[in-house]
Amino acid sequence: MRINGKGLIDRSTPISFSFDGKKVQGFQGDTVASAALAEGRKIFGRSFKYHRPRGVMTTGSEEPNALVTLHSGAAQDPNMRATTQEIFEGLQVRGQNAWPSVDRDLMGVNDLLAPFFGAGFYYKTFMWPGALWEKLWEPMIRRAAGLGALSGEHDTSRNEKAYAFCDLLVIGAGPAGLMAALTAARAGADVILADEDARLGGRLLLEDEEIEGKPGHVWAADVTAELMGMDNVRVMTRTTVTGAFDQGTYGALERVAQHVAAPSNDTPRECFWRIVAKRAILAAGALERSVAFANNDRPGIMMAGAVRGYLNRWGVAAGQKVAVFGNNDNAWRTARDLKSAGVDVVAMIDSRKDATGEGDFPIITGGMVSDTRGRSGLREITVQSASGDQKFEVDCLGVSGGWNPSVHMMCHMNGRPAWDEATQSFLPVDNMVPGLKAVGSAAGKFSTQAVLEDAHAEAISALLDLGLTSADTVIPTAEDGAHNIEGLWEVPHISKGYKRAWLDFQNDVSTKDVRQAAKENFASVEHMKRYTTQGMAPDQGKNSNVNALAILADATGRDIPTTGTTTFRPPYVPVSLAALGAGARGKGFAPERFVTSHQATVDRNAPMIEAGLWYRPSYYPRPGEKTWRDSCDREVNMVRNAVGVTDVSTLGKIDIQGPDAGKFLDFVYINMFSTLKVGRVRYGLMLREDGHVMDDGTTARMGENHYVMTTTTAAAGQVMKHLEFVHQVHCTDMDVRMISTTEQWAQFAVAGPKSRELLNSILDEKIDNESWPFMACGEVSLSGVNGRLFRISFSGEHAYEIAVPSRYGDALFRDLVSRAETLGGGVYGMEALNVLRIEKGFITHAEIHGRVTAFDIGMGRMVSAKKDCIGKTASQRPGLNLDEREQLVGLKPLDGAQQLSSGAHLFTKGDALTADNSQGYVTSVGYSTSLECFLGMGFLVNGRARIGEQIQFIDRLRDIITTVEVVEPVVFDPEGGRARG
Amino acid sequence: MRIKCPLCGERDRREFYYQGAAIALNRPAPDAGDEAWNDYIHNRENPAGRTKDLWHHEAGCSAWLVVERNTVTHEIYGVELAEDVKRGSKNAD
Amino acid sequence: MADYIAKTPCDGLLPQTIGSLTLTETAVDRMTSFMPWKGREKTASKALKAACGVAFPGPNETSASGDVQAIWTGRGQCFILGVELPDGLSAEGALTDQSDAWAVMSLRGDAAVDVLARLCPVDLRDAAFKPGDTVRTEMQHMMVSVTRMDDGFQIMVMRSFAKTAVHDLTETMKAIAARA
Amino acid sequence: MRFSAWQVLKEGLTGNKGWTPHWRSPEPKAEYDIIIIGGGGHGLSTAYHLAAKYGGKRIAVLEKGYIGGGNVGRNTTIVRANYFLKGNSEFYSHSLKLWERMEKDLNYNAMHSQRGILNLFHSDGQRDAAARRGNMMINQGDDAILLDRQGVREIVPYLDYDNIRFPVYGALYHKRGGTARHDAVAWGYARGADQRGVDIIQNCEVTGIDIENGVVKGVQTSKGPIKAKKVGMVVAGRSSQVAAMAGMQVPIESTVLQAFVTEGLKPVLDNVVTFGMGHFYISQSDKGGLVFGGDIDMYASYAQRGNLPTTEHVVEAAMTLMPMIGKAKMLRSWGGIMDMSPDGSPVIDKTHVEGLYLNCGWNYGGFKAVPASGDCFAHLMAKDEPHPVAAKFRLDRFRTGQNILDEEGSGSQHNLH
Repeated sequence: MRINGKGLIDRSTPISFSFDGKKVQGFQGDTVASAALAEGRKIFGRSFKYHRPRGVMTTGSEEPNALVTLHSGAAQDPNMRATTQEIFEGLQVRGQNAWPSVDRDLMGVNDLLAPFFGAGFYYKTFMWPGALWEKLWEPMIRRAAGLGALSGEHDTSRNEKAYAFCDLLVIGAGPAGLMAALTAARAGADVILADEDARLGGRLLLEDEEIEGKPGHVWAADVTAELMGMDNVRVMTRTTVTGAFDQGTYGALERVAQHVAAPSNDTPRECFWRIVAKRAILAAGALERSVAFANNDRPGIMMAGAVRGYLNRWGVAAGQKVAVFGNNDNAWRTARDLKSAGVDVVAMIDSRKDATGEGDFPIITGGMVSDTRGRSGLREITVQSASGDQKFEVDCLGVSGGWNPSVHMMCHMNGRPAWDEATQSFLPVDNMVPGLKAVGSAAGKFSTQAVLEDAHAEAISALLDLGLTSADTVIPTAEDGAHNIEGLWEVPHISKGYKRAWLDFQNDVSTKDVRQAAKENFASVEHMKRYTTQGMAPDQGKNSNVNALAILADATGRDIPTTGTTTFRPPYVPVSLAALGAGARGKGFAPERFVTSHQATVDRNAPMIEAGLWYRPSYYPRPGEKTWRDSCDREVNMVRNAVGVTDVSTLGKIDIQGPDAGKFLDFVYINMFSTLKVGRVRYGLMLREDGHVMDDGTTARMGENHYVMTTTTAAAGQVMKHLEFVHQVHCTDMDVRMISTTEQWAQFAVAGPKSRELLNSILDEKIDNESWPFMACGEVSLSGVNGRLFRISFSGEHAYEIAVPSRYGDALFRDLVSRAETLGGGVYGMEALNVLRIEKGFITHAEIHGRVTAFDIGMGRMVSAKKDCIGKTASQRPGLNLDEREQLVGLKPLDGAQQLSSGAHLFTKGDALTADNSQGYVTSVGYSTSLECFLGMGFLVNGRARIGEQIQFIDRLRDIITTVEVVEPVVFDPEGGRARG
Repeated sequence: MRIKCPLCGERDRREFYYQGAAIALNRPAPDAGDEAWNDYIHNRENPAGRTKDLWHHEAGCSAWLVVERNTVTHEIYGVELAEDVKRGSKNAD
Repeated sequence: MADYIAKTPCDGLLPQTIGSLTLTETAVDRMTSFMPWKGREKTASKALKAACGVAFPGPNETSASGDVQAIWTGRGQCFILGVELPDGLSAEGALTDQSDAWAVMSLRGDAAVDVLARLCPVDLRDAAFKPGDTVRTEMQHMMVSVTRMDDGFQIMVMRSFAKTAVHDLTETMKAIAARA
Repeated sequence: MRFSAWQVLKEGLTGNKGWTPHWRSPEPKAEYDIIIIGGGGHGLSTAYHLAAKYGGKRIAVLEKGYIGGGNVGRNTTIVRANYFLKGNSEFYSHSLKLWERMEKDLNYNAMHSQRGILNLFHSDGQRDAAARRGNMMINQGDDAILLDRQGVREIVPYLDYDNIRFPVYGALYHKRGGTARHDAVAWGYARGADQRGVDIIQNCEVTGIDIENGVVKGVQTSKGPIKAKKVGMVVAGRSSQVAAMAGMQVPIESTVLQAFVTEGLKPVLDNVVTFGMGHFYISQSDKGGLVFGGDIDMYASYAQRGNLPTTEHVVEAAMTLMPMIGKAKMLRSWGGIMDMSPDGSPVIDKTHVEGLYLNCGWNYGGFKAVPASGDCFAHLMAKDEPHPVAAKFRLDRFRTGQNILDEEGSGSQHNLH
């Protein structure tokens, strides 16, 4: 029911939306909860386990009950808080975890079985018969559990992430936050003020009180206006700071467009901020807690502060006959505010015998609500007091068990707050989070005047840390009432029958569950939590943890401080994964890298494969070719018989210069490079310090003090980092400089008997075998473009790699390919490249997969005895040099038509196919057009001594079971004459 | 987590690559024996508290850094260029 | 003989204007990395100044003279743009051609800083990052060099990342424009 | 008390007044035959197996805090036997078999659920590696199926098959893999051990290990000295500190592994899905929360909390792989201390001190190992010889280079895993 003249809503702007298909009429400034409450809605949700009807309980993001689903289709958004969701025209709201609706939920039958569903019941049953757990019981539990539902469709919303930096981050813009921000901003500090509400003011918007002689919300609006006008202040509304991380980093979620009816496609829905602050102030206020009494969860039972909050901010009376039940002075405000707004206050019930509040309504001191009635909405309460039990007809009950300072963020670094008897609450202690200080109600200050004074003082202290002096900021005068409280956690049961007093409304944890847990020796607070699921629901125990802790303390005969607390962990409020993972959907997860020939390759319809963020062509189909094998076989033949061209720019290239460059390379590679002649190229193998192979590649000596190293595509970054490490940590005395030139050069392999013929058609100076013998390198010129030419071969053919500055890459690639085609050759892809190298026994990272040594791949003798190098000592460990290690071999099927598969395992003939008997495995296979059969490479126990042996080749996953002969890794042109010719 | 690179200033952890304990600075001689090498490559003090480790400012200036910090609180006490540490003394600790 | 046509890294991708933001490519003719030899940092800087008028910039700094710009790009390293360095300079440090290795872009417009605040984890507030200041950092997992100009930001990513970088920048520009 | 549906029914009808402690809380005795340091999953499992299988008597488990408070209570609950290397393969195969009978053995429902695990692959090379691994699993007697893209699509239709950065080529499908209710595993073993006479002593911190002439004599604790003939250190997360009490330096670095859970959601994800290219794995708990994780935070830490770059990376992986997850909301994150060994595999071995045994180095895969780790460590402690399936988990493999168990091939050096 709306109360005329109350509330901060704009009654001139009506807005309608739907709740479970029914139209709701609200106003600008309403939330889903306030508008629906105004129209008399009682049930907002169903509880998790027993499907009990639940009403709205709070006004904030801590709301445990009023969780709803917004929108439908791909935009469907489950578990949204009705208490914070602003309404807009056409908004669709649906109740959840209920069938057919929250008002009439057939799952409510669960509640009847509650005696059997107590704490930890599932650990004790469903064990027999075993098969039924996964088939019957577990699916039943899974279907009943959960809250809202995902749509199952791809999320298509746009979200973003951002970084911000400031001197002072103020978290929360209630009286404390506003005061702190104002004090710091006036002193010139760079301030970020973040609040989860759309409007600043916090509790001032929910209370009827004055600051500086004007209504609190007016003071808040005035301060907001001043802050908004300052260049050094960034006000972030609808922004919840979610976590405190190391060195002053905070996470924050900004809801950018969730309150907008039709945002543009480019408008982000949410933005996840990383805010770096030199200092921070936590002004997050306090959250009111309930009291456990029988049936304290009926719709219509709310927090006392929420009842008056709905009245003062939204002009909504949550009931027509309202009672208030509390254990502290603050609760009385609700009765007074309601009364002055003309609402019937049935009773003010205070558990304290000596409570001294006044008001024009019936007052019961020393009384407690002990039971309630009303299945789908509160109808009656029972109050026990010295004068016996009294029953009152009410439709709303405001409850206040006191206030818990919002210390959550202070605990994000494992700090534990301390129990304070006076306020009956946990308060932050010093240095829980470096640089973060709690102020105001978050620090246990409960009068507005005390809050303002505390915030002002802490802001000045923060300014001192920042090296700033405060300008004159006068602390305004405000409400300064007492905040007396007497702990009350549970009203003793007096009525007979099976009745439960609820703690965690969301997870349906009652005081019985906590006591049972204690009885079963889940006496540690962490055990109790995990056994009962207390505090593990979406509110993470914000509403109930302290109460549950008090019950556990009582059940185990300890006091609250001894019993301890559980840990609060980030995020403070749930954060959508779309926001946290913004930008990653689709291709955004990792950058894409493109070579200069990419477009030309795409133009030729080559399927692309991914290689270390790069895209490389798999094969280049030609008309009439039906399978990739057709294309691959043709490309292999082309290289073997004419000339092929392929882009090898993705291989890492590192420019290494300096007087000590050769010496440096000697220390990095197992073999010698200082002895390499200028104008020559050498194959090198580098190890990790643990003695296993890191990477391989060729390194060219371009000048006396100038080398160009190539790495594999996958390891380029790792090798660069490694070289920097070796230089900066082990070889600081060496005068050597290095920089990646991978991107500077577009580099193409030109391979095949006609490779020189092709090159001579484009080089400004012709080459021959004398000027460019095998493994020669140097500078060349092509139509005036300076390039580099390396005579190296990964195919076993007479071959070169030619490099030009990348700006010419596209042009040169197209030219090379068309010239190759006129010579009967053409472009080839990774499939053909793979076959060519398998025929030659050349390794890739399929073979040097991290577990192999130089010994394993037959390069043990390359380790130079003349010098130390990275990994040398570790590679000499006895276990890395045993004959029984798996060694690199070639594999050839006995049956020429037999297909081989990579991933197969090898077994000695006659051995049973058990894991124990496995003799090795297959790393690479390809179809050799030259030998007209499949070839494989793999690792075999003592393989080098077993050349010629027939062994079992077993791929049970793909049902390829055959016999192969162990051969040398190189099977094509073993003498290497073709590359030298 | 933020690390103050001596060259670039304070930067987000995401710009850095982590290598491990700063024992890596003290590479034994090739003939130091298998215990020395086993200690160098594998065995670690792994303190719960103050430690020194090696980081690489990979997305920044490419410097290798020795970071002195606390493994329990994540407080950072100081950051030096690894090459300066290496030149300054034989031992990193 | 063929006539090889040069292509810039952002060929076909830029310029783009979104709202009041513009992203353009800066064509680079010559860009050379210069890394002074061990112990020659001071003489190298003098020699550089003598050769092309700019001193070796300190960390996070640039130096400029006419069309020549020196951008600090990392430990003991700077890039010299806009001039061909004399070979003789190699006596003072390692020279490596980087002219084709980077995509160089300029982002201009009032909200340019907001665009970068969504992509780079560094403090780019006016007070912390003035015209002429430079940083090496990352942009959506790509290594990047960002330099503040008088009227915007110069952004360099490695050439092969050009398409991704342009995509990330323009998508962010759209989101910023939509918020305005 | 024996747990059963009847018991739950009976108690339900009589006000749930008859439940008794799942384990006792005894004061420590002056002397035990065997002391297990560490009341986590592995320690409790060790004590259970010693008492239930190897005839151990007079056994105590000493726990610094509350039992199950370490990694067994903060992980992503995945149970699998899908290893490639000899040494690992037989061990995890054994462990999975123990999982399959655990609930019967313990009379405790740990909600072990063989929902199936799909390890996705994204290139031909990764398919080959998956096949190599799958063949080993089959050779070991476990199950594996190599699915192609369409096969994956039929089981997990909600992945992004059209626009993902790393296209799904297929998956290695391990049907017997799944999840379990992590806390219940610790509690079940604790109850089982307690029923067999093991003293579980909580809030009892070991502060020293008494060694005389190279022989272990007992331990010093916050509750006083306790004598023992044999002492087992099972304190992954604190291995370096406890081993140091015996003068040992172990090949362990401690790092943070974060895990995450969303708010409860109606069933949407039936299997466990792992996305190697993105370091991401996910399942849905029986309560409806999506439980997921990724790579370690990559720095030495005992803080039991992580930082945003890793969190964001994990969620970015989720968004590229399964964008339908976008509207799920992260409810809680937490961090465990990972006992990282150089090669990514554990140590179950004797030490240089007679009667002192070491169980450590579980990296980020200790949960699924809980049953076999306990069985094998109990075997070693009871018989002084390694259990056949854990014979390769030797401490000296790093010194000798023999049987290094680098499953991922990322190197047998720290911080490469």
